[in-house]
Amino acid sequence: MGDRDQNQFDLTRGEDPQTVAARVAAEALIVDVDGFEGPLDVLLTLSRTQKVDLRKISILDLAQQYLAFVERAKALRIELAADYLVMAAWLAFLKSRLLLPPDPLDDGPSGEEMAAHLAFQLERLAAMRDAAAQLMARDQLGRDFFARGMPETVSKISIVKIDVTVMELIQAYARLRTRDEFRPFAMDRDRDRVFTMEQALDRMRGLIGFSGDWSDLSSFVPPGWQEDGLARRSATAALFAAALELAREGKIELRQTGLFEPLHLRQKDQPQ
Amino acid sequence: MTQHLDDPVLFSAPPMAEQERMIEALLFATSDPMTVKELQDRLPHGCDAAQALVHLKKRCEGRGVNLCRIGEGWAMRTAPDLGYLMQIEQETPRKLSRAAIETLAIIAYHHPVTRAQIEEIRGVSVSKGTLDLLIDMGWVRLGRRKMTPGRPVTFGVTDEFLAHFGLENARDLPGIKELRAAGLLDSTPPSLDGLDDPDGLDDTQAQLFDD
Amino acid sequence: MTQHLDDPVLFSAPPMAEQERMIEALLFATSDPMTVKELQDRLPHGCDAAQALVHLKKRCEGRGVNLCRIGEGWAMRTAPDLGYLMQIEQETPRKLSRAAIETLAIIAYHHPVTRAQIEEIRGVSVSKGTLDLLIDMGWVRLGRRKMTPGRPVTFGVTDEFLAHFGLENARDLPGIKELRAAGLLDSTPPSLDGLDDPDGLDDTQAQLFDD
Repeated sequence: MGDRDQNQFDLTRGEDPQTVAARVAAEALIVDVDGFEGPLDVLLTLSRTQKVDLRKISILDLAQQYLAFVERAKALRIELAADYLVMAAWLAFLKSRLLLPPDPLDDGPSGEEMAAHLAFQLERLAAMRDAAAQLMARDQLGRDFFARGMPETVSKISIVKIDVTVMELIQAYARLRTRDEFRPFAMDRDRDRVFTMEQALDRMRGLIGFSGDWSDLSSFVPPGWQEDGLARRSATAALFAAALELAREGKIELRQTGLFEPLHLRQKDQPQ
Repeated sequence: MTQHLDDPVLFSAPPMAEQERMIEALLFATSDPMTVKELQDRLPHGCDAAQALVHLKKRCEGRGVNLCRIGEGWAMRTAPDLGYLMQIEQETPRKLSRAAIETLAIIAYHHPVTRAQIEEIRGVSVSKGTLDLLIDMGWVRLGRRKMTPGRPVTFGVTDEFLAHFGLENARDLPGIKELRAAGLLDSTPPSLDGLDDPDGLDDTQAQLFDD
Repeated sequence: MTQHLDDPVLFSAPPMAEQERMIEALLFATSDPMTVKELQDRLPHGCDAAQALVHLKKRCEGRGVNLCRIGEGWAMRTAPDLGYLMQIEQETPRKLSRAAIETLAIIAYHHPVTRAQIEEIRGVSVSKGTLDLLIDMGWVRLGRRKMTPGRPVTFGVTDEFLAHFGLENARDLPGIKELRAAGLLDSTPPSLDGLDDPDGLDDTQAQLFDD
């Protein structure tokens, strides 16, 4: 902050930029202008040279200093950001407001009000800077005071309470057994000749990716199930059911050219 | 330790109460137990860490936090009798899937039963996850391998399962006939001769549970 | 919860000294602050966590480890005057830019504040990285949207921020009373009240801090 104030002084006092010392100062200024946090920051820095209470600061003087700063910066061919120039224009306007008698037809804020607001903004910014410094100077966790170095785990024991009653268990079993009772007698006896839908689904899912084009449903009947009539029928029925299931899931397309014609299926195009 | 006291010290050591306070803060903030030497090195010149530890230990007696010796070091630890406060028991009710209930029911009624038998009864394959879940819950356990080709493992229910359902014995589970008699089976199956044979099941149960 | 029913003392709470001991153990075990409610939930039935905290706070006074209020919670922290002993535990502080520190202070003192308000106070635009960083550090959080045109989001400080700077709450920020008295936490100078909309920050502040 001190260095910058110094450079600021050099600039606003208007020393000859042609001297070697001024050139060095100008070089430093280029860096320092980058270091400013916008036009309000420059104004705050400038206002410090007045060494008065920010509330009693002369905005007129400040405006003049700022305009001089912008002029000098331009003379030194320092690229100034647009907001610095906007501030310069606004301050020039404020200056004219403060110098000229108030226009009775203008119902906007008076020059004094605008000046008071600017002074307030500067004071507030300065106050926030002080507050920030005070905040950072406080005792800080991990620097001045410390939390427990080896926290013990306060564990949450999750007890999963399974919500099943003995009735549900019994009913589930009963459901299974009564389903058994409805099962056709023949199938119970010929279980090894029954191709289940699960088996059919497995087989179809495995094969469908490889047969690129339409293929006959009957071509999916596994080897060993074609000779025996009962087995073939069981496999065909299961595959048919599986085909319907896969079509429902949107995995395959089905096609049949006419009544009792062979049923063809193919993998559905993957969405792009 | 006493040599420090004999040292011609430029700055006199802090009073013992202050040293105790320092030890307390150090042991609180450190992430590992600290030895007397480590404590001594951290304290200002002329302090007596060992003595301060004695004082601190005494002060902590009967408190919620005690000074404990851990190996070569010292650490602050919550009093062991309050350990239960560090645990919160949360009950999360969980519904079992239909597959899990059915599998569990089959195991309960047919105990011990192989996976193939469970699949036979359910008519669909049993995922390993379902069995794992039931075993994890402590309701199903692995039983002896069956003396049939392949020597498949069998599954049975645990005492925990019985306790949960308030059963003395898996045989206490009602059979199909009783269920129907009690009106617990709403569907009346067509009476197919030879099928309506609840004895088969009961026999198996009788045999299998008397081990 | 069921453990309470098993307690031999069915409905009588443990003596206050015991409650204090429990609170001490709980707060010692964790490094994060716990609210009175969280403590209460951990204690056996009939305990008075708030009362026990008062006792514990008193007992810790002048000790190496103190009981501190942090936002809504309570935590044990080493006494700040002993920080110098803990060089080994000290974390290398994150170097914050001037812009970040100022932005943080503005958010803390003007909480909740919109980005436009921060920019108005600093006179420069707030780079997105600054707020991201502060949020990332866990010191700044998004607040409720403001009920003004565009419904801008607001920023506020977190309990973690309070914990880091050892503040009980945002009212304890250094110099905040003086700043408010001087009208420096308002959006307009005191003399210009009525010219601009005096509601904005002022009212919100009053509401937030006077609870």
